[in-house]
Amino acid sequence: MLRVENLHTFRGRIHALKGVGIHLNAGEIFAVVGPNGAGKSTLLGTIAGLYRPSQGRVWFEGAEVTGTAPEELVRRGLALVPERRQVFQGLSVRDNLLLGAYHRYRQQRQTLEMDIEDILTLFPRLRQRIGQAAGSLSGGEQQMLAVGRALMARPKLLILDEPSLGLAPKMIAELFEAFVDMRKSRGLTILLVEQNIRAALGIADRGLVLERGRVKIEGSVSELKTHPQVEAAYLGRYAEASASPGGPTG
Amino acid sequence: MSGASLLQLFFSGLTIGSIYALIAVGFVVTFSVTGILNLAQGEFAAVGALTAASLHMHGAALWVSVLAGTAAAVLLGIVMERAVIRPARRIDLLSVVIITIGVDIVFRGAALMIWGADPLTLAPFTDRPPLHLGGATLDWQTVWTVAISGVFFVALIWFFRTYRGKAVRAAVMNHTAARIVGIRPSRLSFYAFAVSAGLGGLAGTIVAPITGATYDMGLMLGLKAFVAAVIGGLNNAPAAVLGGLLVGLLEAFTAGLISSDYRDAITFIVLLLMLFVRPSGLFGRTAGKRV
Amino acid sequence: MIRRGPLAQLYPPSWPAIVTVGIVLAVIPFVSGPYVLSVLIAVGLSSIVAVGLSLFIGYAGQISLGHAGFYGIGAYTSAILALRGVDGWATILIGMAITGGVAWLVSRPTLRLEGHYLAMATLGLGMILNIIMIQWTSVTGGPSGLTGIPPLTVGSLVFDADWKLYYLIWVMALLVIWGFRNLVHSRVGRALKALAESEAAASSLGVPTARFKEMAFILSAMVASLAGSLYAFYLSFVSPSTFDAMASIEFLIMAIAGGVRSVWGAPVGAAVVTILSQAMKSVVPALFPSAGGEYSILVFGVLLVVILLFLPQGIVPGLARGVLTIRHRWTRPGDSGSAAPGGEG
Amino acid sequence: SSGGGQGASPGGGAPSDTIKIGAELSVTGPASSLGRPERDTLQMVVDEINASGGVGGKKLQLITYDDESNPTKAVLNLKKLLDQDHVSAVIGGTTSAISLGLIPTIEQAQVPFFSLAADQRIATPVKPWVFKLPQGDNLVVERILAYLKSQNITKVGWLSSSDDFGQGGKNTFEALAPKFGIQGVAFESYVPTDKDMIPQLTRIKNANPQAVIIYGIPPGASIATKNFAQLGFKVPLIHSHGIANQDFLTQTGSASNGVVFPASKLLVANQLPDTDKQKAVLLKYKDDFEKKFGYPANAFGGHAWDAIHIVAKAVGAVGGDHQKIRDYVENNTKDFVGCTGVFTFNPADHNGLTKEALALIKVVDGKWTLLQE
Amino acid sequence: MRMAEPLLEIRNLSKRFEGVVALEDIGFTVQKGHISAVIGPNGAGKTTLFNLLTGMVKPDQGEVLLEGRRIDRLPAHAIARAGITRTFQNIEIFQNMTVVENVMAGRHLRTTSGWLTSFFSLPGRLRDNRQAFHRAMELLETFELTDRAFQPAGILPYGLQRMVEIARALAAEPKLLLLDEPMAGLNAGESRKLAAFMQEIRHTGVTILFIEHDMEMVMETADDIVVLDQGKMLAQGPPAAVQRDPRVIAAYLGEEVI
Ligand SMILES: Nc1ncnc2c1ncn2[C@@H]1O[C@H](COP(=O)(O)OP(=O)(O)OP(=O)(O)O)[C@@H](O)[C@H]1O
Ligand SMILES: Nc1ncnc2c1ncn2[C@@H]1O[C@H](COP(=O)(O)OP(=O)(O)OP(=O)(O)O)[C@@H](O)[C@H]1O
Ligand SMILES: [Mg+2]
Ligand SMILES: [Mg+2]
Repeated sequence: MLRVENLHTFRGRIHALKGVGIHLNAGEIFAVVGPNGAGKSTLLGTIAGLYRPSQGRVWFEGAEVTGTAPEELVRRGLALVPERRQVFQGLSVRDNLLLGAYHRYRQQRQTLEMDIEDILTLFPRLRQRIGQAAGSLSGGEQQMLAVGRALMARPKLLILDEPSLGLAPKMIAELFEAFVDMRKSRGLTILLVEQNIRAALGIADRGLVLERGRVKIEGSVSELKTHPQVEAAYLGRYAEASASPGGPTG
Repeated sequence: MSGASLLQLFFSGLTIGSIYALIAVGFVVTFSVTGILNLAQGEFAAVGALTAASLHMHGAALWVSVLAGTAAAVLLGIVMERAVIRPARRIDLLSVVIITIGVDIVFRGAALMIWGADPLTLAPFTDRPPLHLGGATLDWQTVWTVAISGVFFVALIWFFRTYRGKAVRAAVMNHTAARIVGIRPSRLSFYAFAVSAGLGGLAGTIVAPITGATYDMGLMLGLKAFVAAVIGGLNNAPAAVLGGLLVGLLEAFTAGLISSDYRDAITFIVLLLMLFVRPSGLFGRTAGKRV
Repeated sequence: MIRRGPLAQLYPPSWPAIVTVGIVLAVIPFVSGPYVLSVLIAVGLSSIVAVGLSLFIGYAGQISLGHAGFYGIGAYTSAILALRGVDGWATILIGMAITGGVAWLVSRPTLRLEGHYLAMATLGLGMILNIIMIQWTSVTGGPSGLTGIPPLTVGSLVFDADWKLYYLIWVMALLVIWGFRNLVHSRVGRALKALAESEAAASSLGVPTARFKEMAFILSAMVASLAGSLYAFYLSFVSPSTFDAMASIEFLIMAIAGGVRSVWGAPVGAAVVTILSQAMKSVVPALFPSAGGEYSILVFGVLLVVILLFLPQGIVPGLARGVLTIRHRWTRPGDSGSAAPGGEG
Repeated sequence: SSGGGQGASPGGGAPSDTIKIGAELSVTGPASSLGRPERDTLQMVVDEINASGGVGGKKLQLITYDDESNPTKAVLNLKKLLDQDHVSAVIGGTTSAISLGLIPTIEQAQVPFFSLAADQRIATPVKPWVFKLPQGDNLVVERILAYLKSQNITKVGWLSSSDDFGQGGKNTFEALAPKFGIQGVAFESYVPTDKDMIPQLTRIKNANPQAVIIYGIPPGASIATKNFAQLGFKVPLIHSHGIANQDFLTQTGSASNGVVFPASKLLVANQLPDTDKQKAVLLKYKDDFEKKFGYPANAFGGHAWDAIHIVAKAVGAVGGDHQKIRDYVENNTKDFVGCTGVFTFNPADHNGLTKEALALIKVVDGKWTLLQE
Repeated sequence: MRMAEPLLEIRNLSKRFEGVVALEDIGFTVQKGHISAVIGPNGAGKTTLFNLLTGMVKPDQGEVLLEGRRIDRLPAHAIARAGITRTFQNIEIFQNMTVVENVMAGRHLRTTSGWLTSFFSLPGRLRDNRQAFHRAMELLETFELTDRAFQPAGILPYGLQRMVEIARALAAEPKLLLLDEPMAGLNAGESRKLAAFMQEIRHTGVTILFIEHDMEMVMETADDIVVLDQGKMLAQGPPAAVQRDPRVIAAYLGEEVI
């Protein structure tokens, strides 16, 4: 489904990814974890086409998509829930959801109402806020909207950057359950970055630990869960070593 | 002042207001799609007017001249988008505004070189004596101007309610988010410049019979239209039409009733007072932002 | 190399650059003719206005399309009063006081506005001021202005020759630049930058955002007024078209082309814009003998676009970054992909 | 003082067989419809003179700078002409505001200056180094007032542009009208870039004047004329010399029929009686200019024509020295027949025109027609 | 210091937005020296409560008292001066300023140099710069951000931006520190470290009120918990009691308590 090889990405002068490879099978849930600044968001952004890699390649469903723009990738079935939600602040909740289906609006206009209904069932909170400007929603509500909007694209591969961020515990449980359901019912493939490692490893099949732009550990969830370094890693914080070479001297 | 005089002032305000409105709409179209305040907007009007007028003076039929004027502006809009706006995509909006001022200077210089400094004239669209209504006279060209801005008013209300219209608004609210849902902002930007340049060009050809066509006509029109667009609330194209009319009417009534010397000052004071009462434009809504 | 502490690295002292520029400028009259001086005087005057603008735009995050109006208040106050026999220096101070007062009066309602609304409001303010200059004929001389403004004097020193005004104007300009640099690198500067980025966060830290914006506005207006007064004494003539909306826009171009997030951006922008548009007048006809003034304008427009496309942050930050990048390459040869962290020296 | 002490001594750098003349004009910006014909005329005349062997064995070199109608840039241009180009004389100052702005520098540098702008204050009081070519507002306004008086009109409405041109007219009108027993019943103004003057004219109409004077240049003056017709005004419409431009006729069409205004004779050169001294000069200039540049000659170009010829004559006689040129022009310009009029300068008069410099013109069926008084 | 002294007192606080009732009749106190938590489902009104406390939004009704003094009508900057600073759920960092300048900006209230002093570089300017810089560097050191000090804050990863915001709010030496979801975007190890740090802050005499969805951390860190739901107070009390409250479980925690 998705194959990433030797990906290098710069964010400004910072070498954020230093040769990352991932392999995702269809219908799999794959978790990426790692400390702040490990490059997780950069990895997802590079796959989704937001950042251009300096080196390395990405294949999606057998075709190479390295450097393809996000607006193209979503047409091929790849949807991203970005870091910081990025909802359309001035538009209503409903319009945000509708625009999630932008690329299939012309062909599948009839099904949109149904899909919105599904999302409102998953997030009842959004139903109460349906006409409100997205920018005035609470943080958690915006997070729900960002996830809902990505689902509206009916993707084959859903890429989530910290979907649990700002959600209440009950909501997290429900959302992650829904992911599992969707994988079952629609064969949705999910690539997930999470800080809520327990929740993530709870639903994932496989995963990897990213540190300082490199893959530290990779394997099945059971392997990861029992890996001594994972336990250790998430008890302490890592100092940043990938600091800008152009930064302060001295 | 008599009723007829007041009506006359009203017509005058309507004429000038719809001219502002047409150009203001062009401002709003590019702004609400790309977030860029294109200060070269007024020049599209100048180019449209000059092209149409010079063709017409060389014997082309009126409608051909008007179409050609509009087309010339569209072409220029497209060239500007490709050559300048697209490369400037990643840079600070304030710098882009200054870049558009640079483009404005280039357009104006080029127009001066091509058409010279003297005003050109274009025949009125309907060559008939003015209408007489309630003791006041109404020029046919005014009827055209008002009608065309009316058409745009309705069309824009309609467009921004459609799904595409919302996508267009979304694109400027959040570029990244727009791309990840599949909106192609660069394509929108292209169309936006083509359309707003066309609007400006058309506006120029409509104005030309009233005011003549000069290479520097875009400057003042652009500034006034900018004011109209802002008063309407920049993001709201139909409101820009209303903003244009408001500015035009204010100018006419101030000049006619209070003082022509201080007309612009008084107009501005009234507009500013309105802004102070409604800081996000007369018809603008505060963007749904909070902390 | 001077060994600098980390704070000095964040806020390098302003005097070395000021002194260097000052020395260079001090020497110029000895090696050049009066034309160069008059161009540099124009640069100096614009620099003062543009520096104030860049504080208001680049640091406080606001926008003004009306500063030519304040420039004009200074110029007209000096012209009107000096013609009535008031001491020149007093007229400068009175001009600044009046300008400060006007700016203060309008700032309350105006600065509540954001972005384009503020742009429009300040545009309107500038135009209103300009209309007053045009229409209040009995005082301002109307559209053709006032002439015969007596020169500034200090004791027996009369500022009547270009070179004297040149020194006076640049001393003022450097003083203003020095002051604004101090301001930017201070508690006040941090507060301004903070409110520019997030008013909510700035106020949550105790910054009275409205008052700081007002102060930045008033201060930038007052230095514009200072420049205006000096202008009046330099040309001994004022007329309204010098202070119209286009002039405001030109100041804006200078500030932004130079780089609003750098205090040196303003003088560099003023210099580049002024010198470019002057140079065009000789260069373009020399290259294309048949070309008229139209071409100069056109070429100027093209250059402006090109400069900003390639140095979108403005000339000074753009070049500074360029220098950094080159130095970076120089000191660290090889692939930047090497994982070796750390710093030099 | 001698020109030599100025450092701007002519002939210093340049080869001694050319003499440099500076032109500081508003080729672009709001005043460009004045500045362009001025520039073109100057170049044309200089080329002619040089083609026919120059003056006094010397070629003229014209150096033109555009001030974009901006007074500050104008001063910079002037300094450049003086300091870098070392010109022997300066022609320019397209608008009154700019001319007035240049004068302090001119006086200080002591270089002969030939202003192309109309404002009275340029040449009154007389400044040693400043000469002025166009008719002053006083001549124009006096001519209008005399005409109105002859028509027994006492109450007039006034509309002028809010720039130096309109303002100059208005000031002069207010000063002179009482002498002719004429009273202004409404004073209105418009911004030169305005697109519609109906509000102003409506106010004027409500004041019931017996005639209306519009003092401005196209396109504003044209729009006002059209609005005047549109409002169904039945009183005479008087304009200033500001409309003496073919564009005015094209833009106003039938709306300008009946308009009366005083202007340079250039417009009606071919209708002048053969006894008119200027006729030959005007016809030649008009012909040459229109052939060369393909657009109609106008009075502004005419002022430039006069200026450069006066300068050329002086240079031919005394060479490139500032002081000598000035003295020569002041004392030896007698009955010089130019486009604007017949000039006679003397130490008390640096404009040197009489009211014969103006013709009263009426628009009849879309054509300029000389009004016989 | 007596521990049972109320620092902050909230009475009958209500706020609605165009028909949406965000908060209704909220009243509770925060004890001096405590770490208190506000929890509740999404959209319960927690952030709105913080916005009211810090003057970003004005209440429709009700009173807020800090050390017995009413602050609910004060403008935001005056509330900060009174002693409350905060962080933001959606991170309001000064992106184009360097990290250290962000924290120095937090010293605004602890420094005094004004416009004239700054413009003419009177002695106060440099003294304030030095003082703010040293304090900021100290704070960055505690947050292990020293190596990022001279980078623009905007390029920091999400999690570190949170830390910069906390350091910035702390730099003002508030009496009451409000943290809106400080652990969002941190993993368990990072959260734990932050929790430990919050304890340290408390011992320096700063009272903390924080919003958090990470129950494990809340239970471990907080002395008191206030639960909001749909704008109303659902429960208040020590962690153990709140955790067992069936209404809290139903509305917020869900069946399987994480
Ligand atoms: N706009 C930017 N410019 C320069 N560098 C950046 C930018 N954004 C991020 N970085 C750097 O890239 C590196 C990786 O950041 P990234 O956001 O991918 O981390 P992350 O793993 O998602 O962290 P977090 O868990 O905090 O979200 C960091 O060192 C960060 O400082
Ligand atoms: N400016 C506003 N306009 C309209 N509604 C608003 C506004 N601010 C908040 N709300 C609404 O008030 C409710 C409470 O919002 P608040 O941000 O306080 O929730 P919260 O408890 O912080 O939620 P979360 O845990 O998701 O951050 C939400 O439903 C929100 O939509
Ligand atoms: Mg991240
Ligand atoms: Mg919240």
